[in-house]
Amino acid sequence: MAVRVQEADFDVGGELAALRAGRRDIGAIASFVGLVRDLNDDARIEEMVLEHYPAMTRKALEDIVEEARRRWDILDVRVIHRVGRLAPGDQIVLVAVAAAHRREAFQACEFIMDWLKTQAPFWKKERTPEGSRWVDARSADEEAAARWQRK
Amino acid sequence: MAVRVQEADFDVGGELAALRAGRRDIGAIASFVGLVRDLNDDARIEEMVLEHYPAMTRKALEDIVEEARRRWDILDVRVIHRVGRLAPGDQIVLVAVAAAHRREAFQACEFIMDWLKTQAPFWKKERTPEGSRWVDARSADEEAAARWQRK
Amino acid sequence: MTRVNVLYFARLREAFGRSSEELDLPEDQATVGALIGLLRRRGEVWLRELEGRPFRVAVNQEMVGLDAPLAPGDEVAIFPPVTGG
Amino acid sequence: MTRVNVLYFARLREAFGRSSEELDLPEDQATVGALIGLLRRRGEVWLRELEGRPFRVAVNQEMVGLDAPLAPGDEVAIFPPVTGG
Repeated sequence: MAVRVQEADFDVGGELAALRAGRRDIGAIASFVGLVRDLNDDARIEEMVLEHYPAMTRKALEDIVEEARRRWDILDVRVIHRVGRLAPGDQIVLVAVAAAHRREAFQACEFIMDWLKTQAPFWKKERTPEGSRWVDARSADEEAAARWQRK
Repeated sequence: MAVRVQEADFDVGGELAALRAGRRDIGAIASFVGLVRDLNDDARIEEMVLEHYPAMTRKALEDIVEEARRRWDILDVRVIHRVGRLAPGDQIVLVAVAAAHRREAFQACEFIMDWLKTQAPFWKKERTPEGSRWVDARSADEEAAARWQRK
Repeated sequence: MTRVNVLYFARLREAFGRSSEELDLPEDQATVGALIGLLRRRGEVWLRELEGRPFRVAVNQEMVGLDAPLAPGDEVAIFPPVTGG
Repeated sequence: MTRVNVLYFARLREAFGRSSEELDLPEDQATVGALIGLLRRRGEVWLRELEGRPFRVAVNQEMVGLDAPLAPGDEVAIFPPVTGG
């Protein structure tokens, strides 16, 4: 499936290989992997827990992918988002977009990430040496998503 | 090494894993893979041969990576470009950029691809049922590179 | 009355000490805004979270604004701005 | 005289029937532009390729413009606009 939400880690190489398997019309694959950093807002991160809204998550991601397909001429998309407990260095999210040409692949991939950051129902809780805290939404993410508003 | 020019295929998953191995400061990896399409300018592509200027190629790619490092706060870069004979569906080029945040990773990755397309000494020759032909440079690639000219 | 199922996530789930509850709204005030007003009137943490800080609402798994209407059986989720990716 | 080593790549290599040659330029005309002028005066395919179509020049593996100076021993590469990636 194009969109998956799972606790397990994912294999980027395998996902990209599956995206282009048996096809010769793809000229470009742009992809993005988000990872847990060991430092956020000056605090050392020991662990991260990703909560989500199971009934909504897949649909929200599929809607974002559909919007990308409406806007750009792209051939295939893969979105995988992990939930549950993660450690620094762990992979969180994969977005991969296949297209005939690179510009469409890059644009759609960055669009999906920007919208996912503000539209998909995931919440991060970080454990630091000072205790656990919910991560606050960043205004920079709102601004990044607003770039894609249609004029 | 950050930059490689080779006849052999490359393993995207392995390259991305190497880029983040042992690190916990990377929050984002943006990557791009270019592939041989079986159709170009309405002609069926049977084979592609990539010629390059060996004494210049690596230096040209390293200069592009250096320029990206000057412009964005990025942590690591991998560029692999193949030369020699390729078939439709084959991988041509990989650009992967690791950064703390996604915007820098995306920007630097797209910048490196756009500059590579107009600055690195590679030339494609396609074999079609009507014979072989050198691929013409596209004005769209010049325009894409010009986007990054500093004001 | 319009009975809806209200869900809370993340910081709101912890602050309110519950992950869901059923609530009844008068039929002539069955909107997201009216529901939020009803919750704010509980005071304390409800007022702090739903008046002082940004939050988002989804009805039947679609993000909506405060003027969205509610129908019996709707699933209304209230949560902080999302932070995935 | 300024002796330089001239390399041709891709379509130019095939059109000119050679991948390299050594050429001498008068010292007071040792520029990329003067070298291109000398090649154009060979006529035929040289004129067609270097006057009618776009090309690029690198001196010692750096892309340069027509006004770039040449020194003895320089490696001058002439090639079509690049098409990698």
